[in-house]
Amino acid sequence: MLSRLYGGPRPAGGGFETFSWYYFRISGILLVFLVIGHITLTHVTTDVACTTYSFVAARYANPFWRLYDWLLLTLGLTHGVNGLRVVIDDYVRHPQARLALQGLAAVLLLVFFMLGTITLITFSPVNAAQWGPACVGGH
Amino acid sequence: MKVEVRIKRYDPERDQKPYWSTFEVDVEPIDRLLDTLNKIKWTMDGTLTYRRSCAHGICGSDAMRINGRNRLACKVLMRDVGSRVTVEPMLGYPVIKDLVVDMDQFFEKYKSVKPYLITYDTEPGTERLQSPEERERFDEGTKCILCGACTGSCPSIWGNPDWVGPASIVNAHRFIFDSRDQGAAERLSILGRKDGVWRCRTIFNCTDACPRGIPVTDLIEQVKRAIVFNDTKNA
Amino acid sequence: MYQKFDVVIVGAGGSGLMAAMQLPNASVAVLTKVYPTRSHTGAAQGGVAAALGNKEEDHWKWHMYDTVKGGDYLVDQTAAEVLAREAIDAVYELEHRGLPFNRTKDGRIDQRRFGGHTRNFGEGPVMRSCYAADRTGHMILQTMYQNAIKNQVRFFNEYLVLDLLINDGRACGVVAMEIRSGEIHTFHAKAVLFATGGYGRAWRVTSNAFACMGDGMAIAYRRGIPLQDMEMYQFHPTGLYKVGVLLSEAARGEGGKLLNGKGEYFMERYMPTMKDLAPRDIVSRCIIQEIKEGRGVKGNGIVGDDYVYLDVRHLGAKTIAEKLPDITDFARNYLGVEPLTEPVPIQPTAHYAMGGIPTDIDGRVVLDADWTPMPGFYAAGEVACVSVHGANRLGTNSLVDLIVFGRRAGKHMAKFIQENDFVPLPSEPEGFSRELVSRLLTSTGGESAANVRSTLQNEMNDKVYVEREEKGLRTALDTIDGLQDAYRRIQLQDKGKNFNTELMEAIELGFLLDCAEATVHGALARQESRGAHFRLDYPKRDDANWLKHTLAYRGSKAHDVRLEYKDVILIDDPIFKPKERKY
Amino acid sequence: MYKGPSGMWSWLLHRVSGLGLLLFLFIHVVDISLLSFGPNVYNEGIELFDNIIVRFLSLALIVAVFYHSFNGIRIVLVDFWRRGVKLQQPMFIAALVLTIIAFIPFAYFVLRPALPFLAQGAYWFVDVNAIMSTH
Ligand SMILES: Cc1cc2nc3c(=O)[nH]c(=O)nc-3n(C[C@H](O)[C@H](O)[C@H](O)COP(=O)(O)OP(=O)(O)OC[C@H]3O[C@@H](n4cnc5c(N)ncnc54)[C@H](O)[C@@H]3O)c2cc1C
Ligand code: HEM
Ligand code: SF4
Ligand code: F3S
Ligand code: FES
Repeated sequence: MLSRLYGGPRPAGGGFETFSWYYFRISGILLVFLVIGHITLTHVTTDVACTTYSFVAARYANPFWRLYDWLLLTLGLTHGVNGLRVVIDDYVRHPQARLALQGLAAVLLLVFFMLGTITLITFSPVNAAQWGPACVGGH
Repeated sequence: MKVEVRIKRYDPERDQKPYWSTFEVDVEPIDRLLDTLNKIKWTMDGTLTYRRSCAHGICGSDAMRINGRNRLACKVLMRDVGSRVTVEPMLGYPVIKDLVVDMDQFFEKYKSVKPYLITYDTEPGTERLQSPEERERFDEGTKCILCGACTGSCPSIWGNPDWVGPASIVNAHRFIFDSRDQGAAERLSILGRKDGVWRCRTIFNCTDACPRGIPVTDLIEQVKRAIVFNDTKNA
Repeated sequence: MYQKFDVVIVGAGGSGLMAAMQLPNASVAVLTKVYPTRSHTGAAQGGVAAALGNKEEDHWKWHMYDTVKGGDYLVDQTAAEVLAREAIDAVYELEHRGLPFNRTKDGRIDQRRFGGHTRNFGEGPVMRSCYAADRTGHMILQTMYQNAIKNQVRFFNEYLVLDLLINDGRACGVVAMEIRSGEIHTFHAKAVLFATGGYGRAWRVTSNAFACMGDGMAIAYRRGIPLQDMEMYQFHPTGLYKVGVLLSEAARGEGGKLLNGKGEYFMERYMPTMKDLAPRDIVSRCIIQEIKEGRGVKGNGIVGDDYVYLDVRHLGAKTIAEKLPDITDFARNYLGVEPLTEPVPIQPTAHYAMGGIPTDIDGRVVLDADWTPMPGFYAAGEVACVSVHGANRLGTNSLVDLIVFGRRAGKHMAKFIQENDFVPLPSEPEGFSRELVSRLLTSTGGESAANVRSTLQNEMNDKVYVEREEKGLRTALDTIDGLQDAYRRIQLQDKGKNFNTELMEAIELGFLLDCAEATVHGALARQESRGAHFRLDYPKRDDANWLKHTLAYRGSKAHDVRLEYKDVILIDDPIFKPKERKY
Repeated sequence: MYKGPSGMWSWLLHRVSGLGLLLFLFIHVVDISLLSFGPNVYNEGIELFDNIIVRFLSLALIVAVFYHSFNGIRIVLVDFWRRGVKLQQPMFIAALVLTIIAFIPFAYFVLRPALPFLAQGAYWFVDVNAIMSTH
């Protein structure tokens, strides 16, 4: 049956759009867990006001959390910027403008990815005495 | 009963920009909206322009935006539209005049998905065999009358006129899943491109708009799966 | 603008597209006033007849017999033979081109019964109608259009053809108006095919599309070509009341019955054996009889008292939902009637022109009783009269006509353009058309086209309907004469060039008036009753005097049409000898 | 806009929430990068999040996350689950309901530190004199 259906020329590979569509779904499902985990951590188990330097430093002592956050960063950025690309494709008709905006999206992706990655890798906490308060604000 | 009909008008020959005309018409509750338009054209304003032919929902001429949704004017009854009805040309197509839109692009896209039987075998002396189940597999798509209501209802096309649109996919589906056809791979590769099926963001307006009750989004999703899994059997 | 093609085909319905398919190596232009897929062929529901014998034994000769008898012997029997014989191959061709027929369990094309189709020369019903659900015509149209795309046929969509160009007795092109720009174009060709469909819009209650305005017939008629058997116009018994939308014969095939205002299933009284499944002309007449004798339905809130019911309530929800979805849909949608619990109001609806432009079995248009062809001019489909339908067409035989004779005309044209060169265009080819358009655009006569049209439609519905008589027909003729005068005074509100549908409707109305005129003349002259033509004043068929075709030639006005007669072709076989038509 | 109960609102919300999340992600990467500048700079940055207005913005962020997640799952189901297409509407409603259900506890935790302040605000809303007298 299949050989009959595909008797003609074979498809020209999946193509980028196919990949993009697939990627949305896979990265999305992973993100569900990562993002919800992340906001639970920063809003429920700890109040935002207490996600201070000391909180981060304690957490990043364990490389697992660095990896966790890096995954969140990478998946979120690629997923989100890919979404931005699609939106630009949908609404910007002028070819040059579209190219420019998509270029900008690519640059944003690169810049934020680098910035985030560098921060995650290079972060090494200063002396614990200088970590500052456990929480900020008046609570 | 008396009805107020608001119609969006535009004649590029005379008008700078579109405007609204309002007509007070006396109608029967079981009149079709098409009858009402005819009444306006024949007795009130001869310049009102729209397409129509069969008058019973089979030729696909008179798809238009009626109270904000794409419908065939010949399938909408006056008793169902309320005492004020707003009629506009479909979105997503260039307007030629009043309710008449340019369908050339629509048909070009339709043609681009190779909507015809592709076979490489020699024809038998009598009919090709096909089981009733194989025939049933692609039945929905064969109902399409190419009215364009689905494509014009899709927000993706409002922003991006290059998108191939739901109607073309429905018609590609009709052949991709026909057991006699051998062109599935060609069509899937066309539909897998940038302006192919992936522009569909499962908005479902098309399914709401289709006057033939075709589950348009469902068929599109089947084509997506056929591409992703490179397989038409389990899609 | 001027363009040149080997072949110009006017009309993109089943017949036009089937012809286009036969010309792969020629330059072909298909002109159509609506997008091809909007053609009226798409409305056909029932099926297409061919003696494939997939379900039970069948033979093309049986099909031929049914066709001849169904047409009340006004059928050219050689043509009926071609129809029945070639239907088989034509249906296979459709299947090969992709038409999704319903299938039998063993994978062959499924077939079902239809009115008037019988086994062994009338012994009992036979399953001969090949079908694709309840949308066979739609599938034929779609399939043919798809193949036209595959073969890259050149379409000129939304071009309204206005005139046929003839030079030196040969057809050499057409003139058309591009609806979108109002521009006039000349198409020069070696061969021209008219496949423009019927003219059901001449009646108020009709199953036909707004586009069925008799364009092709009238254009030919204006150019001196006769129209044949125009008095033979079929009224389908089960049109939805007032709207005319067709409720397929399948309803009665499944057991639906006609009911009068007194609650009687009256067909049993008229046709004790076939009852509701008698041929269309007969059933329509019985309905009219009931209404005339005061047994129509009165004042139940809808309007008027000139209809009867189609009753399917006893079939049960399941059968109705599965087998008759369209009927339910139409009745609910257009009359607000629920067929499961209420009978559906119906009345005979103008449906099909048996007559038209006379042709031979190769689609060549013939000019007189001696079968003189006009070289280069062809016609096929409902616009043509090969005379396979005679005085009454059987259900499913029109689609066969389209594909068989569309195909033959295409093949003959392929040969013709090989053997012949272009003839030059006549001088001022666009003169007539330009004058037609500019007269309508500049007229200040104050007459409304809509008025003229509705007067014509009412008159035809009242006097040139299922039953006719001399007095009514004469009045109708006077009315048409008056309307033709009024037509010259028509004034338009829309004077623009861009997509002027008011102009288009007015031009079409002119065509319609011409077709109506020929119809009334033919009906007035034919002093007998045969098939769809029932004269109250001559209720008997009269083979001695009237076993012949009418040819109507246009005169200068409605009253002076010239009629000639042409013999019906009979073959030398006792089975096909005209005899009384009993079911 | 197209009228009628289709999937258009779900798509529009999905798009807007996705873009909103992306915007937030950009900001978030910047504020995290402040870590490299030592505790003081970073903590100053964090202080911003304690602001009452920003706390409400976080609520919007949380709604966006939940809606986008649940609707994202709905989209995936429509794509890969054959019955998904028929159930898209109930699933949309489900996504909305789940968003609200998941949102309530989060809203509580996010706003809890601000509760006294908020209570005061509510008070003030009811009775200006009451506030006057507490000062
Ligand atoms: C409701 C209904 C149901 C039917 N069911 C059946 C059935 O079950 N079985 C059966 O056998 N038959 C059936 N018939 C009859 C059959 O469908 C028609 O007779 C047949 O389809 C006519 O086809 P055609 O190709 O001749 O013309 P059409 O399909 O009518 O096409 C005419 C074409 O000509 C073009 N045209 C016309 N005038 C011009 C002009 N001036 N310039 C340019 N283009 C022009 C039009 O644009 C169109 O493309 C049914 C008919 C109706 C109304
Ligand atoms: C939390 C889990 C997430 C899931 C399940 C998810 C799922 C999805 C899916 C399936 C799509 C594709 C929509 C389509 O093709 O129609 C999508 C689009 C998108 N997502 Fe997410 N996503 C998630 C998180 C995020 C995050 C964190 C961001 C921001 C950084 C984001 C930004 C976007 C954007 C901008 C789009 C494009 C919107 C569009 O094209 O309409 N998503 N998401
Ligand atoms: S799928 Fe439905 S809405 Fe779309 S063109 Fe076909 S019939 Fe019209
Ligand atoms: S409306 Fe458009 S986005 Fe897809 S589901 Fe229909 S084509
Ligand atoms: S007029 Fe044919 S679909 Fe409405």
